[in-house]
Amino acid sequence: MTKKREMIFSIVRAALAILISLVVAMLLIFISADGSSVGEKFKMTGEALKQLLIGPLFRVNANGVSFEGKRLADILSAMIPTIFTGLSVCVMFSANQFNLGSEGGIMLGAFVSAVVAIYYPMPAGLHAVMAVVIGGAVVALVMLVPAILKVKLDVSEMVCSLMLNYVIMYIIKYLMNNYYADKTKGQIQTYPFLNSSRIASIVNNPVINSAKLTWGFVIALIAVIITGLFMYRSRWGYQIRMIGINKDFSKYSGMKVGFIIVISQVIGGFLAGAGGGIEVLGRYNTFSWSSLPGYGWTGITIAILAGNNPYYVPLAAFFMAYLQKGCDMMATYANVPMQLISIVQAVIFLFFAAEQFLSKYKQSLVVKTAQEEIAAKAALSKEGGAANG
Amino acid sequence: MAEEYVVQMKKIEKVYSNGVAANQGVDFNLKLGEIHALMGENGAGKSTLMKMLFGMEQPTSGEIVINGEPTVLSSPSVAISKGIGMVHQHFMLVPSLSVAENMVLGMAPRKGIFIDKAKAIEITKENAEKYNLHVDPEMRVADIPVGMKQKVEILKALIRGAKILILDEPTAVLTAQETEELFRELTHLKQQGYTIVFISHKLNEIKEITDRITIMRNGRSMGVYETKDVTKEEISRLMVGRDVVLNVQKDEAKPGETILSVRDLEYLNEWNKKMLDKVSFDVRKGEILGIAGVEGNGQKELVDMLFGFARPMAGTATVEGKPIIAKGQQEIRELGVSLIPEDRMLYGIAGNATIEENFISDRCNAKNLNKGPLFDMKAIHNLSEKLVEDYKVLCKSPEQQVGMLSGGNIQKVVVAREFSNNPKLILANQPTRGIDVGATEFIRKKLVELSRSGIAVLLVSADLAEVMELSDSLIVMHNGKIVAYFDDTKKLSDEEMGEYMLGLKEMSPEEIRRVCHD
Amino acid sequence: MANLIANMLTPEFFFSIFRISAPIIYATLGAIVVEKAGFANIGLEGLMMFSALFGSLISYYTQNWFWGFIFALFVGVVMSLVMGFFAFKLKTDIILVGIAINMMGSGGTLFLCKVITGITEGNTLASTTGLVTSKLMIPSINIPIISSIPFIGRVISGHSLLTYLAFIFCYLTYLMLYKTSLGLNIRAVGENPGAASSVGVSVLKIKYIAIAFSGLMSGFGGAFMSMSYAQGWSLDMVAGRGFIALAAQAMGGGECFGGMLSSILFGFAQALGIKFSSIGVDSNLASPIPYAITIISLTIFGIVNKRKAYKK
Amino acid sequence: GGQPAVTDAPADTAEQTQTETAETTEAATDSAEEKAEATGEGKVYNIVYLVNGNLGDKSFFDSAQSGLDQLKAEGRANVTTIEMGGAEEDQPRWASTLDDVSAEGTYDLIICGTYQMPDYLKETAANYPDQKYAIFDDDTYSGQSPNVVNLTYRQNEMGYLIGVFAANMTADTSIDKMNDQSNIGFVGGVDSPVINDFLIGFIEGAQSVNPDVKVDVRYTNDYVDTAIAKEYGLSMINDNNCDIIWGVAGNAGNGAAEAALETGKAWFIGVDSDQELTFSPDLAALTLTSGLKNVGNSLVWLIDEWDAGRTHWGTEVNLGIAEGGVGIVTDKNFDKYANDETKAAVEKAQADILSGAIKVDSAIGDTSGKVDELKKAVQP
Ligand SMILES: Nc1ncnc2c1ncn2[C@@H]1O[C@H](COP(=O)(O)OP(=O)(O)OP(=O)(O)O)[C@@H](O)[C@H]1O
Ligand SMILES: Nc1ncnc2c1ncn2[C@@H]1O[C@H](COP(=O)(O)OP(=O)(O)OP(=O)(O)O)[C@@H](O)[C@H]1O
Ligand SMILES: [Mg+2]
Ligand SMILES: [Mg+2]
Repeated sequence: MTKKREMIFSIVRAALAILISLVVAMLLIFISADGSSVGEKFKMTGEALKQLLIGPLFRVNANGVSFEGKRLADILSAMIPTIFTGLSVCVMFSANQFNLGSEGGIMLGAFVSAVVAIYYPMPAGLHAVMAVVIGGAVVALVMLVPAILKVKLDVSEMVCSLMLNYVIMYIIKYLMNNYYADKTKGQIQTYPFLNSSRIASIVNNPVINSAKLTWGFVIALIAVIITGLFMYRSRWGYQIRMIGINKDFSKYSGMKVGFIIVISQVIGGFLAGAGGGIEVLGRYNTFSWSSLPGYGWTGITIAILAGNNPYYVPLAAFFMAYLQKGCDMMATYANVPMQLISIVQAVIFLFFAAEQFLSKYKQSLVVKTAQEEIAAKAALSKEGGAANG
Repeated sequence: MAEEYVVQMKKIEKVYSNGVAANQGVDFNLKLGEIHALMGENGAGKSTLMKMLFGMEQPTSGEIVINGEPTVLSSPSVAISKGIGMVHQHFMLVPSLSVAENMVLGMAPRKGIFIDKAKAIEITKENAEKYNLHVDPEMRVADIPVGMKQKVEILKALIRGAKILILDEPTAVLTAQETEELFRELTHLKQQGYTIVFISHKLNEIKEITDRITIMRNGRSMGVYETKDVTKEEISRLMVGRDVVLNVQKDEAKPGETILSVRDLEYLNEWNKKMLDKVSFDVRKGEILGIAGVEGNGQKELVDMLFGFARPMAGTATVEGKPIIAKGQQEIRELGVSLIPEDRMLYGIAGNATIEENFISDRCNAKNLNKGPLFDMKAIHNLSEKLVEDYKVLCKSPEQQVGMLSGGNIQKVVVAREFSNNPKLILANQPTRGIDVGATEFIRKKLVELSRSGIAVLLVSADLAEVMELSDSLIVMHNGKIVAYFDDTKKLSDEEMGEYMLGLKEMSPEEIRRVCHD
Repeated sequence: MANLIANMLTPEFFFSIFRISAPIIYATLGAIVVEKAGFANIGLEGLMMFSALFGSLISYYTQNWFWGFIFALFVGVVMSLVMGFFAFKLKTDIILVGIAINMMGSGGTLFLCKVITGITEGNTLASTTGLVTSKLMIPSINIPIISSIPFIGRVISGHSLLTYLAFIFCYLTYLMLYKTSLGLNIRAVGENPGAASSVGVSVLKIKYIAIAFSGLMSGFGGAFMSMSYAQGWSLDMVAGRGFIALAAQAMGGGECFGGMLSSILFGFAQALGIKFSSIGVDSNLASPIPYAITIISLTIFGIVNKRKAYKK
Repeated sequence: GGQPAVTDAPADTAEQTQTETAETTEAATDSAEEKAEATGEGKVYNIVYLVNGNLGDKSFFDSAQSGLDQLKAEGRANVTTIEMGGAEEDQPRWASTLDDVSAEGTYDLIICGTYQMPDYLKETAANYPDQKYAIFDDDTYSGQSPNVVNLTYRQNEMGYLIGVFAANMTADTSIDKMNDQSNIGFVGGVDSPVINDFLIGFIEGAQSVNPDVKVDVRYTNDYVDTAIAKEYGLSMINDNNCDIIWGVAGNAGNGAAEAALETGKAWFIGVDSDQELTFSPDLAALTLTSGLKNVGNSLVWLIDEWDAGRTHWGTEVNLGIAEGGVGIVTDKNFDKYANDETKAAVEKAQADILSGAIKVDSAIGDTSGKVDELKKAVQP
């Protein structure tokens, strides 16, 4: 297919996928809307739709529609942890390692960074960097467990990392309860981070500040570029991808397969851990997560939507964050119950990620292009023949 | 006129979802009771055409008429119900299941709600008897030799009542004897009124067994011929579009010092069968040492051993004096060893990666391809463009996915990589298996060229003609042992070789010892 | 410590192992069959949530546990077929489908519960615990003669019907996989779909059957959770058992018997954790025991397998 | 009053204001203009309630909602409730939703709750100084934001009453299921200061009746795994002979009630709302009483006060037994099963707390490790 046709198809497909899922979503909203008359229900559904689609960026009310920088900041800031887990999953899945440890990884990274941020004073700036790096490094080390077990003993990394998530969570809870909790507080939380470790906001406006759009976002984008270069322009990343495609081939080619598999998970762990550190140091004053945060699963979704390509991760993360914000807006302004949102979200990305969706249309485009090519070739050879003769 | 054809495929077009137009207006007919050859270069669209006849792929346009009735073959089960059976180019067997289970898959005999295993075995035995294709019903498919696998495939089709049998390169993996046996059976089937489509790249076979030939090139039919009316040379020209040299010209070898030295290798497989029995030989600079033998006599194990995929129980192997046993592939490659693997899809390529990425897999750490922490993309592009050109890889661009190339072009990618990394020793295991005459010619020429430039080549091939023609000297393996050594292949006859290969004759240890040049 | 051992040598302890294992066994069987068919279903957790909810709701509406139970199975199967539709028909990544179903299984079930009870009860309920009484629970069964054997009787007899069924299903699933033509087809499709389709087996159909089977098993597991283990459905009550099943599947080498043993090992570890808490051990230390044991035993199996392979 | 404050609204009295911490009372003296706007019966308040979790917990989120529902039904307020989810991943949304509704500027009052919210609230409240906020069940930054009122509840006092009650009941072997040992159980959600605040009162109350009482303490580690709570309940009953279990673990706590039902050897005590009313009949039948945390009432009270021209912005209102912020259910099963002695003991405990004769320790802000010591001391 030509590049142009391919692009048109992608756009049409995405638009239709979203349209269908919106219809399904609106149907659900319509059914559950507690208006008394059908007309009222319609109105509420329309309101919900408006909030879902443009609410994430615009304030919609009686006074009309106005752009809200704060909401954009919210969306961008929500992308910070998911870009990191998305990248983490990209690297590991590229090596065909279904390591689900980003979930525990981001929690552990957050915790370790928090401990560094609270107990080890350092000069401002350096402190944040060290906290995040140490957080990432610890998770990288922990990821050695599934990685080495996989390489040496052929233990399923998926199962091992899944179990490891729970072990990490409980150990953190234990440590928090017994050693790190600030007992003067009602919930289990640490003492506040030292100021030197905080990650500053990009925009200095008190309202937008509360969105916590920190320099972490810029770091996340830099991480995208570095990971992209790493995966597509460096020999390590190349080997990771080749191993993911065909392990036997890689071994035969002389790659140190076991080592690279370990490396991929260590890097995945580092990214998740660093993401955790950046998230807590940027967004919170204390560490208070008491269960797995869910960013790991979102990361998997993002990596799959991005086709394991780091460069597409920010796009996928934006899509997820926008969707999330739209759903929040529905909950806030359109009275749509918050739990419906998980259904709406699931439906939307199910369709969005459906590969075969509109396959017939795609095939017809493919055929058309191929036929055009053949015709063009035939014409060319005829011309050539005429010229020769 | 329509009546005399059991199958008519009219103006068949097939565009795959990746945009490859594999068939472009192909017409193909089968007469009742004939053996019909389908020939063409790798990627000409033979398998594609047959897959559509078997309902595995759907034509983009065109019509299929079976026994005079226009038919839509929407799935293999429809094709099976129309009496069509297919033996695929690559095995379609479930390795962990037994022969009998594979045989009855999808139509298992039952006792109550359970499978009647005894009945399945009985059915298998009966049919094996009936068609004279001997298989062991209770063995796991993973454990049986390739020859038997091929028989299982053919029986599978016959058991399902196929009257039209499509055989996609069935002889690619068979020994001469097995091929003979198969041909006898095919002739037998033909006499019983079966119609057979026979795909092969081996011209001798085509001439020997088929009645008519359809030749394909570039997704189009180049016409239908009575086999007896066309010569091998004409067929080749029709397929390739130019004259093909069927015999490789080569100069006298001038062997230099020993590169690979193997001494007393012994190996037991998982089932404690002795696969290598005190194997010793040397390969010298500038010579091609061939290993002949019926497949399954230790050749695969030997190559595995030399490339670090398995460890011997005893014995040594050195390259220029440095041991390679129990070394990793990377270290072995660093010593200057290249391997053309037997199974190109499994080891030779990463199918979803680009051609370019497949070219650099063995040298991704090389200094000249890296600039600091990153690849030197320009150097890589240059390398791959050069290789595509030198090795005549038919592709749109080096950025194309390797997996979408046809078999022959995939093999060229492998060969290009393995030949271009300055090897001292090339292990070539079945380098031309299942690829067309054009590509075969090209690869053989390259191999000779390299050896004459001073590279040691160890050639393993099940194709007797190939080993005899290419090798400067030759050993024969039987039951894991070297049973003969010939320092000159010119005077050899096929019959003599056959006797050694089947273990009917064996040279004395002293005579064999001559292959060790120390 | 003495206390701990005394507490462990009670019939209740062994009884509890079976009870804890039962829902995991069901999910594990589901995981095993889809694995044999060549893919992974990480949505077992969500499927169980749906079955748990509807089992408990329908038993309340019909005032009959049996119909609730049947409906739980039905919902499990229907939801799994929806998963299949996306995964096989629309080719959405199967992992993503699993994640989606888990998302719905969490918030979505709560939404459904609120909407449905809002319609039928007049006020929205966030759990069904207030609706179901013990007579709507799946009954327990006292086995006549065995129950009178001193210690063993109290371990083996008196379990929920579904606990016994869990173990029976281990055997039935094994029979299905290895003795019936359906099982043969499932294994063939999982190992070499090309081979299966080339002999006319519909790969698509077999995959649907496999995922529906996992839905059925999730139905049993979900019904167990809300109609036997707990009295009624509440948010996130499956609490990771669907994931544990994936571990049990791997630990058991993908076979029914091994999966069953792994589930029991997991049940044992959890029961042990509970006993630890009875002598005052911090539950945050006791809770990860089952997960850690899974990793450790996977490691041990890995070493054993390696040894075996090496010997050869 | 001497009677236990049960479900009756927390009082029609102005007494409550006395409980405000002295140093912050000045914050209540707002500008005259604002006061004029704030006062006046008949005003319909625009209220938004942000739930950083899900409704349906049968606990304080629901309790708050019921209070707001009451206001709505009485035509005194328009109420919008937004559920924001309780997972870690939802936390960013808590902050942004809080911001969003504040920016909207159309609400008279924004209500949120729990110890998880103060950080966000502090920041937002500073950004929107004209917006009024109420946060319940949290005292982290009490008095620090002039536009926020903190509503807190002395669950330790409530725990004390439950402890007194349970220790008396378990000693009375004439009651069905009660064994001759004085072992009682506590299933907590997570090992956190708030939950331990219930616990510390519970233990101290029980010890006041019987110094040798044993309290088996377990935590489910989340608020959702009913099955694990049931296993804990079964273990308490079977291993440690507990005959009364207090479930303080949200929905999961019900598992303990089911354990009691299944074994037929123990009773259950509910928490936060009257669980005898929300349980199915068979579970309700073995629920002896419930400890109440009347968040809803406190919100109604807040509006009453506002109507009356008394505002509490910038202060903490701490609601104990005296104010009806917490209490114990004394009708139904309590009345049916408790003997006169027990009833008298509970009543006396209540009176003593009210009079200040008994001072119940708190786990919140306790850094001395008292809770752990106590737990060890009563470990069966
Ligand atoms: N599933 C597929 N998807 C996309 N392209 C394909 C597919 N199968 C084959 N092709 C392409 O279609 C063309 C024809 O392939 P086909 O396998 O029919 O050739 P062939 O004549 O059988 O070659 P060979 O002799 O190497 O087997 C080739 O270019 C091949 O790359
Ligand atoms: N308890 C079990 N759980 C899981 N898989 C099993 C179990 N027992 C056997 N198997 C596997 O099932 C397959 C078939 O087992 P089966 O017992 O039917 O073999 P068999 O009795 O040797 O066969 P046959 O009856 O043909 O001789 C084997 O691959 C075996 O490894
Ligand atoms: Mg082919
Ligand atoms: Mg007692």
